[in-house]
Amino acid sequence: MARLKTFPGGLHPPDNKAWTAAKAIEICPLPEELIIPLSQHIGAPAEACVAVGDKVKKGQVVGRAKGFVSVPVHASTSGEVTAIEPRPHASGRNLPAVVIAPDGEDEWVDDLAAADPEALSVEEIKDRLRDAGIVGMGGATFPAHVKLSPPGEKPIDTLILNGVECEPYLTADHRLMLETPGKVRQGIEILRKVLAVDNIYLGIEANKPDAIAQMREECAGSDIKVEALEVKYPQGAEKQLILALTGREVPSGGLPMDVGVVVQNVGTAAAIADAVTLGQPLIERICTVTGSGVNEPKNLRVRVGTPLAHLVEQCGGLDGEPSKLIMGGPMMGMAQLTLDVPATRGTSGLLIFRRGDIKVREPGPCIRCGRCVSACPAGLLPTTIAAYARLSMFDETEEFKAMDCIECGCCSFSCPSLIPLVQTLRYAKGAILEKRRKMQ
Amino acid sequence: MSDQLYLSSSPHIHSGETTDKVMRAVIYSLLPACGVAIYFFGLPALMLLLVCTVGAVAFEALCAKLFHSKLAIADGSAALTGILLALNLPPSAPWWLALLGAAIAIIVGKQVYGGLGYNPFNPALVARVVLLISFPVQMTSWSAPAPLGSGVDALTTATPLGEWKTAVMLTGKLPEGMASGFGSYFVGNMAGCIGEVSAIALLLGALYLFWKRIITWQIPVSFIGTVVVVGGLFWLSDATRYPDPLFHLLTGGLILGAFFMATDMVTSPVTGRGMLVYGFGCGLVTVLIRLFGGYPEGVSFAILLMNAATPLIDRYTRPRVFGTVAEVER
Amino acid sequence: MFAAIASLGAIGLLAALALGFAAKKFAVEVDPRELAILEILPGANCGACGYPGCSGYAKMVVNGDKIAATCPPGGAMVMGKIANIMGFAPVEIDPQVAVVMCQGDNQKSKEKYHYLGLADCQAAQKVADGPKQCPGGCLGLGTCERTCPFGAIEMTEEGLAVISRKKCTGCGKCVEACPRDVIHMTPLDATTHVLCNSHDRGVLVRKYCDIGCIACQICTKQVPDAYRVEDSLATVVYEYYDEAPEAVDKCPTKCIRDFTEGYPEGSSFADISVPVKRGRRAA
Amino acid sequence: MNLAREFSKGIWRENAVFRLLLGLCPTLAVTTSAENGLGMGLATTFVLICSNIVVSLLRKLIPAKVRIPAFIVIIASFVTVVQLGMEAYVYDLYKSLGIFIPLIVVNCLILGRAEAFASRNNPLLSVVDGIGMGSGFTLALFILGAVREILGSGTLLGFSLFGPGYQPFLLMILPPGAFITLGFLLAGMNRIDAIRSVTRS
Repeated sequence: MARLKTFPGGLHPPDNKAWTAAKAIEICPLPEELIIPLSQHIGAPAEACVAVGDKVKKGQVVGRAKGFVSVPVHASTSGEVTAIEPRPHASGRNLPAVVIAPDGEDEWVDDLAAADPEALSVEEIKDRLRDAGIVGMGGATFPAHVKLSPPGEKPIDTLILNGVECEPYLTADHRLMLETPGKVRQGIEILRKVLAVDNIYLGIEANKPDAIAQMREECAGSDIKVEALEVKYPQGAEKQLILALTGREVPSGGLPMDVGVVVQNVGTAAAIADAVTLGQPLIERICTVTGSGVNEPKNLRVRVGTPLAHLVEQCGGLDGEPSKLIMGGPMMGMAQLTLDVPATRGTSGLLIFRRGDIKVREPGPCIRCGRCVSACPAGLLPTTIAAYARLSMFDETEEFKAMDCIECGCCSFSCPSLIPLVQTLRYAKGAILEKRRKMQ
Repeated sequence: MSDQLYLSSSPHIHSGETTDKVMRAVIYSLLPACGVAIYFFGLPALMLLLVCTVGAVAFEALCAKLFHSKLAIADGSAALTGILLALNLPPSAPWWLALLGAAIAIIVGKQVYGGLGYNPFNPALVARVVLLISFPVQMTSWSAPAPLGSGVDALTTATPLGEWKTAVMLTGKLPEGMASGFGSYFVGNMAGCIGEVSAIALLLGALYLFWKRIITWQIPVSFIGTVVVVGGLFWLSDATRYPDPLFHLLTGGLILGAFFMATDMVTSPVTGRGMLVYGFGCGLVTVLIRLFGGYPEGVSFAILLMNAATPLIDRYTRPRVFGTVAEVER
Repeated sequence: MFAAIASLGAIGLLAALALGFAAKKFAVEVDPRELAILEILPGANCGACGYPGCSGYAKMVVNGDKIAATCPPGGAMVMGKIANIMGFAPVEIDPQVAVVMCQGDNQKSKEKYHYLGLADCQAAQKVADGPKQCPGGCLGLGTCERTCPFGAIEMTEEGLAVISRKKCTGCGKCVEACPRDVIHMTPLDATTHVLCNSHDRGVLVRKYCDIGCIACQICTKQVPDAYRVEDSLATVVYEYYDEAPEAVDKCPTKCIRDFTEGYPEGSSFADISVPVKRGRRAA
Repeated sequence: MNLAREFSKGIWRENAVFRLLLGLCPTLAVTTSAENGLGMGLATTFVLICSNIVVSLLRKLIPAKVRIPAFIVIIASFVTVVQLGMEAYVYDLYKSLGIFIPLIVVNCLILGRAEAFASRNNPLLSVVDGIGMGSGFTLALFILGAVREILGSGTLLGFSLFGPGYQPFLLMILPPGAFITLGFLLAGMNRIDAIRSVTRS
């Protein structure tokens, strides 16, 4: 057998996907209250355009986009707006959100415009994507219409669909590809049209043979190359995925479009299919609820705005006392303060660790074992950069290319001295950006 | 509820590999060598092991108290240093030598630099070399192995390398019958430091370290490879004067040094390429000292010299940063 | 004897000629005032003047037609000397010191969550806005301590920054470094402060801190001039600081502290006499 | 009193070896025994005192721009005197100190005192400064030499201390021993200072 494609560096955290990999997606019932944050994407937050007491329908815009790098947010069921106020948000702060009390009817807005993607122009498709609030669903939540509008001097010749899902525990994309391969395929064809490319890859980690088989079958006869990739974290990181599939290396400080590539998550592709063909905005997504602190781990189809506590309830409640709540995967997700936080468009998973699973140990001195160096997919010297950062020598951290850190977490994961390397690098990156801002 | 929760920046999981586990694994890997040492050299070896280990831990604790730093003997690094030092002493070394060595290793070799992770030189080797220079008589009087129960009294003899060196110094020729006895060298039936005599016990430990992924192949392979190749070249050039590569390999502290001392994480380079360069340097200096230096054995000096070069090697073997054309030179 | 004198004399003569030639040929003009000023300056290169280091400041003073910025660490004495050298009128400066407006150490103030990670306030602040329930309280991870170029800040055993009024020069570096804006610059003469930085309502403050300002207004009623309560937090109006001590005993949460009688040795306000370094900042 | 302060600073507060780290070349090289250390220290002290006097007397005559060459000439003259004197009266010591006697010329301590003190102060103060600095230097070299001799040879000033059973710690009389001893003495001195500053405050 030929060696599977991959990238240098990286490591193999225990994936723990077996808990949910075989569980079919269940539809999460309506909660008592939906909290729809106005900031669910990278870029300017949306602006509320409904008032308290208004009746809204499913799919209705409740927050208008502000600026180009921004998308509207929509009601994810029909009901009444009960409040527009700061609510707990995944960032750990209280941020403005539109709170909706569902009426149980779950009635779509009237003006959903189904369309045939073949008949639409590229610009019409992009408008639909923006209006539907499509953002990258792998976790970065970057507005899709922006990503699909590269500047003219950066020609795009390759489209990559990211079905890698290298984060441990998560199986949302896996189930999506398994259960609705047609939607993914449809989304790919729309993306093909928008970008006018014929060189299309779909990368899936080799630990999902059923999904690979399913997608190969779906794409049989087309020129879409469904590739099995070596199981290694962070295989799904954009730059690492591009290198593995195309052999191209995104230059330091550059973006995928610099090498003529656009990467989209398979979940995004499915959402694009719904948005363009049915006119449905992005109001729900698949989310893996898992971890030792959940009684019955599941894959759920979740409406945007559903409080995390409601998801846990659907999964048989908490198993024991939780000690850590993580939105997203364990390597790059964000720790949460409370289960009152709502799921958003980027919530690919909810991971709960039970008390006792988190061991608290003091970091020790670096013993220069080099594990972070060999694990770093960006080719950095994390321990050296962190040492400089602790001494506030940020010029040196910049020289050692701290800005090329992709924050994948491999260094912290592997550090035997338990030094919070990624956090230190992130800190250094913040300081470098601050310095650059001051220079201008 | 939230005040009971832990929050941190990502990642939220860890490999579980910790410094004390690494140290413990290295200690386990040395147990076969310790066992063979006690078997061949009897109670003196046991005494050396005990004095060095207990001494190193005690001095570590003393330093922690003096410097008001956190007591870190639980990480096992001090005990490891003690064991490595003991394995680097001749069986006839007196107890005070071992104790002094432990003090030098921990205080001069490690704590004055700031403790674990900050020492530029391998502490056990610092101690060995200081002792070797200061007490040449005690450090180079070797007793032949007297296996437990053999009833043989310890006999003073020379190490194979020493024997060779003396012969070459005196006659310019290899001693008679030197090529024999490799089998007993392999199990450890020869004169030498208590830990360096048994290649098979050391290799067993090294295998364990590879299996545990504590050490990688680069340093041992390039170190031993260089010694074999360079030593072999000299042998080919004049087989009557220079010993053959197998002799280089099995005698002296090469195997102990290449697998356990040179691979010390703190004092060796962090990148794979750097490790290759470092191992090559160690090997080259070892052969040069063995063949042309004043001392019969050069492994310790070679490793210490390359320890000093480690920051330099690290600087010039930085990994290529993703997305950059060439490595960044400073 | 003669040979010794002659040879030494001849060599001396030759060398003297070479030196004389070099001194004429390679002479470099340096404004002696710049060096003189540099000698007076504290030399901490703290940047509080807004120029890159002390030499940058000295250059500015010598090249400018007036002193455009003051040197806060140097204080009135240094400014007076500089004015003397330059022949300018002395620049008036108000001596200031930094004060940590918080007494909520980890005994008195409640945690929001257990923080794991880099022991640095700025890094901790990025994890859900810091591990303290109080949004303005001192996080106690010592970023200011590491930033202070004069070693004037120490962390107490209980995790609170304490600024020595003796060592503080008012450079303001810590104010910049603190992610929660707990450290304020205050006039050196002012000896009474409301040591709280929480703008939350009193009910909330009571829940998470034993020693926070609950904006009960008692102090303003007592001495209307000297206190102002704004946005649920009382502050001393420093123009009237001499009246402020009258309200100290009336404060129900004891968050107003007065040290007219003198400050505790070596520290600013906290009730801790000898600050002890914590071991866990090793990382 | 001023004179007493100028004298005592050289012993502890501004000790040339342990505080200013000046004149390290002879400090490290010749202190293999207490006797060598003492001899070197006294020779240096003599040169230091003499050069301080002369520099101080001539301080108003020497132009600022050529003061360094002038100082060197003065110092070199006295060093040559010392060298000839030692060769005549203490030949054994002269031999064991070897090249390091002429090297006193470039001892930073002497040039440093000429530049920093003698060229700015009157002859009386300069003499006191020279005696103080020289005593501090001599003391430091003696201690360093004594420690190294005791550990490295088991003797002090040639007298055996531990009897014939003592195993000499050879490293201490080799060059690395000088660095290690100096390091520990420096650390000890800092430690004493730290304890004194704590008890004072």
